[in-house]
Amino acid sequence: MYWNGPEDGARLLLPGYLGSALLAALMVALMLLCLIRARRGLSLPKLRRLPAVQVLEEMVGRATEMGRPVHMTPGTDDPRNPQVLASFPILRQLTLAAARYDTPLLHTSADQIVYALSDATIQQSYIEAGRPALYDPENVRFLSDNAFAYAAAVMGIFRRERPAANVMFGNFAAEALLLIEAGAEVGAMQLAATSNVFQLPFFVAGCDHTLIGEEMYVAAASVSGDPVLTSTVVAQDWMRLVVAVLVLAGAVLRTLAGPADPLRRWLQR
Amino acid sequence: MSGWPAVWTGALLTLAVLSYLYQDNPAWRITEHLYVGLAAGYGLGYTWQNYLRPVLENQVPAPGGWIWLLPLVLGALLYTRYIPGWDWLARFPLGIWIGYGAGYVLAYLPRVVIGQVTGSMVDLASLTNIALLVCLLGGFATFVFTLPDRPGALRTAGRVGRYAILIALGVAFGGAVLYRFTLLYGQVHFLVHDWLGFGR
Amino acid sequence: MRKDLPVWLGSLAGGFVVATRWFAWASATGLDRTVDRLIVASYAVAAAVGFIGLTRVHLRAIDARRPLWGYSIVLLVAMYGYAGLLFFQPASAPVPDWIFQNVMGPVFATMYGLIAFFITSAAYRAFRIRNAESAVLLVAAAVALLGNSALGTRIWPGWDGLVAWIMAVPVTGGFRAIQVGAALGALATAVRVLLGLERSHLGSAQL
Amino acid sequence: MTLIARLQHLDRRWLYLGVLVVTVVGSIWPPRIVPRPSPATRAAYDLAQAVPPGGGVFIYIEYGLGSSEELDPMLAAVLGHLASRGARIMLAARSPESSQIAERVMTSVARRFPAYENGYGQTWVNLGYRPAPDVALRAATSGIGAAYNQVDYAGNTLRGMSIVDDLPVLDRRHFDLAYAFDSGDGFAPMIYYVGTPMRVPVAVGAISMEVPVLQPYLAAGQLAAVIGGARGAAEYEALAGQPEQANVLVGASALAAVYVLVVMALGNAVAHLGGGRR
Repeated sequence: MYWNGPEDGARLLLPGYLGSALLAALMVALMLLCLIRARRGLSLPKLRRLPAVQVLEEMVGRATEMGRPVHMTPGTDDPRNPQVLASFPILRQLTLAAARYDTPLLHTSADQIVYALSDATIQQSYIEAGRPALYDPENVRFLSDNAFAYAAAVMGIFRRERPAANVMFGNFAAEALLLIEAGAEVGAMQLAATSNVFQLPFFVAGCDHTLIGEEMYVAAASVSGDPVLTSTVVAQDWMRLVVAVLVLAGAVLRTLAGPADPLRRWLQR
Repeated sequence: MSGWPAVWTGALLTLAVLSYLYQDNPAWRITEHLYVGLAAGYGLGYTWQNYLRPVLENQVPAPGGWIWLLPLVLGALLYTRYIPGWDWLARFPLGIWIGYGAGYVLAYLPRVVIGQVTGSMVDLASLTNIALLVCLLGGFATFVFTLPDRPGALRTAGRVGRYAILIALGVAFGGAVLYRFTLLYGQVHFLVHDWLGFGR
Repeated sequence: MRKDLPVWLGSLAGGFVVATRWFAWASATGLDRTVDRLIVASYAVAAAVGFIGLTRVHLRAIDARRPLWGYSIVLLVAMYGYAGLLFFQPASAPVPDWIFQNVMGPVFATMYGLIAFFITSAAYRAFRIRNAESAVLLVAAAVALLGNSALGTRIWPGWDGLVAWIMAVPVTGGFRAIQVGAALGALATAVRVLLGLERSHLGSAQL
Repeated sequence: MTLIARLQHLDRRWLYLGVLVVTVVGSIWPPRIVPRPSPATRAAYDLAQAVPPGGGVFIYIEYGLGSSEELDPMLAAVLGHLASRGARIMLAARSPESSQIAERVMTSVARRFPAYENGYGQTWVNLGYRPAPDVALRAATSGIGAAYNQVDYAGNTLRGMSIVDDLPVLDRRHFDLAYAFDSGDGFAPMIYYVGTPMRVPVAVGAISMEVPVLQPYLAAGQLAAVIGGARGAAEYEALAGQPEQANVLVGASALAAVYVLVVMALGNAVAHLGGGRR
C-alpha cells in the first residue's frame, strides 16, 4: 500500500483518518457524557415533537376500526445499514401498539437476516406486551431478496389483504414508488422514514407522513421518551453544532488564507 | 435476440405485469409468484455455485483452511432458530453481524462527513458560495431536535433550510421522472419492435 | 449469558473493524482482510433462511387450501426448480441463462417500467399548489424536468445555466444538510449498538 | 362544471393509458434532439482521455436489469472509449445480475476491438459478484485476487491472468480511474473504500435521478466526474464520436417530460377550479 513508506512506520493512525477519528471520538465522548447525565437522573432537554411518529398509535387505531391489518417494512437492505437498525425499535413500538389493539401486524422483508431479526423483535415484543399468543409466524414474511420480486409480492399482498396502515421505515431503492402507490391504491395511511435521498422525493410527495434523514434515527427516542435514547439525541445536536462551527471557521479561513488553509488540510491528514 | 420463443415469453410476461395496472387478475398473480419463486431459487443457487462451492472445494482443503469452518459454523448457527430450546444460539451470528456492521459505519462514515465538511469550507468572496453556506446551515437548523422552542434566528434559518431541502427534493423528483420513463420505454420498444415488428 | 454474550461479541467485532481501519499497527497485521472474507462466508451460509421461510408459508397455504393456494404451487415449483437447476449447473449455462434472460429479465424490466405509470399518478396527486412550500416543490420539479429532457435550452438558452446554479446551491446545500444529519444519526445508532444500548433486534426487552 | 367534477374523480387508469400512448409514440417516432455536452460529461470524457495506454481502470457495476435501458448505452460508450485508448479494464459487480450485464456489454464492445475480443485476461477481466460485494470491493484495495477468491465471473482461475498479475491491488499506483455505474447504492462504497483512502479518481455513470444527490460529493471533490442519465450518455456518445444508442432515448424522454408537465398542470387545474378539494 502506498502509505507503507518508512516515514509512516511511526504513525498511530493511517493517513486520512485523523479527522474521522477525532469526529468519532468526540461523538462517543458526548454520547457517554449525556448518557451518564441521564443515568444520574439529571435533567435532559426536551425533544422537539416529531408529528410523524406521534401518529403510529393513530394508524394502528384506524386499522383496528376498519378491521384491516397494519403493514410494516424495513426496506430492502441488510442489517449493516444503520437505517435498517433504526427500524427495530420502531417495529417494537408498533408491535406493542398492535398487541394493545389486538390488530394483526404484517411484516415483510427483503433480506434474510433482517427477516430473522424482525421475527425475533416481533415475537419478543408480543411477549413483552403480555400477549404471546398474538404472535403469528406467518405474518412475518421474507418475500425475496430481489428488490423487485419483493415489490411485486408486496403489491400482490396489498391488493389481497388491504392493510389500512403502511409503515415504511428503512432503506428503500427504486421499489419505493411501487410500494407507495400500492399503499395509496388500497387507501392505507402511510408513514415513511428513510435517509435515502433518492427516494425521499417520492415519500414526501406520496405519503401522509415522512421522516427525513436524521429524523428517523430520533424517532425511537421521540416516541418512547426513553432517557437513554434521548441522551444520545442530545449528543447528535451538539455534534451538529460542532460541524456547523467547523464549516463556518473553515470557510472564513479559506477566504483569508486561500486554498492552502490549515484547518482543512489538518482535518484531511 | 434468441428466436421467437424468447420474444414471445418476454412479451407475454411483459403484458402480464402491465395488466396489474388495470386490475388484479390471474396472469399477474401467476407472474408475481413465478418471479418471486425464480428470484429466491436464483439467489440460493447463485450463492452455492459462485460462493459456497468454491469455498468448500478450494479454501477449506487448502493448508490452514480449517479457519473457513469457523464462519460456516457461525452462519449455520442461524438455523438453530428452527430448533425449539436451541434458538438462543441464533443470537450469536446476529449479534456479530450487527456489531460488525456497526463497526463499518463507525469506521468509514466519519470520513464522509469530514469530506462534506471540508468540501463546504468555500471561499466566501463569491455570492454563490455564500448562498450555498446559507442553504447548508439553514438545513442544519431544520434538524435541531433539542430546542422545542427554537429562538427566532434559528427558526428563520430553519425556514431557509427547509426551502433549500424542498427545492432539492423537487429537483430530484423532476430528474427521476425521465429516468423512469426511459426504463418503460425500453420495454415498450421491445413489444413494438421485437414482438410486433413495427418500425425501423 | 445467552442475552449479553452475543451483544458483547458484536461490540468486539465492531471494535475490531474500527481498530483495523484506523490504526496503522492494527492494519499492518492484515487481519482485516482475512476477517472480512470470513464474515462474507458466514453471510453466504445464511442464504437459505429466507428460502425456508418461503417454503413454510407456502406449504402451509397449500396444506390449508387457503384462497389462491394454487399460486403457492407455482412459487414453490419455480423456486425449487431453479435452485435445483443451479445446484448442478453454473448460472451461465444455457438453460439457467435462458430463464434469467427471457423470464426474469422481462418481468424485472417491466416492474421497473411500472414506476413510470406510478410516478405520473403521484405527480397528478402530489404536486398541487396549496401553499408556498408546495409551489416551490412544483416549480423545482418542472425546472428539472425541462432541463433533463434538453427541452429547457430550446425554450431559453440560459436554462442549463439555471439548472446548474440550482444544483450547485440549494440542491447541494439541502442534500448535504440531510446527508450530514443522517450520518450523525447513523453514527449515533452505530455507537448505541456497540455500547449495547440498542438491542431490540436481539429480542431483548431492554431497549 | 361536470367535466371538472368528472376529472376530480379521474380514474388513475386514464393517466396510465396516457403513459402507454406517450411511450408507444416515442418508441415508433422518437424526436431527434442532440444535446450539447455539459461540463460534467466533458470532465468524465477528459478523465478517460487521460488514462495512458495499458493504464488500469476499475469498473464497478451496481445497476440491475431495470436500469439497463438507461445505463447500458452509457457503459458501452465509456467502455468503447477506454478500449480505444488501450486501457486495461477490470469489471466487478454488486449483484449477480449486474455481473451478467458487465459480461454482456463488455463482450459486445470487445467485438469492435481485436485486442479486447481475444484479450480476455490480458486487456480485460470480469471479476463478477461476491456476497457482501462492498466488503469484497474494500478487500480489493489490499489485493484483488484474494478479494475475489482467485476466480472470475465464469469460475476461471485468476492466477496467471496477466491483467491481475500486473494490476494486483486496487490503488492509485495501479489504477488511473475507477468508475461506478450506478443506480443509487454503488457510488458510496467507491468513495468510502477506493476514492478517499486509495486516492483513485472516482467517476460515476449515474441514472438521471441520482444526479442531484451526487452534487455534494462532486462539489467536495470526492467524485471526479459524473455522467448523468440518458442525456449524459448521449453527450458522451457525441464526444467520443460513437454510434448513438442513447440519443434516441433523449428524444423519447422529451415527449415524456411534456406529458408529465401536462398531468401536473391538470392536477392543479382540477384542484383549483373544483373548489380546492384537498
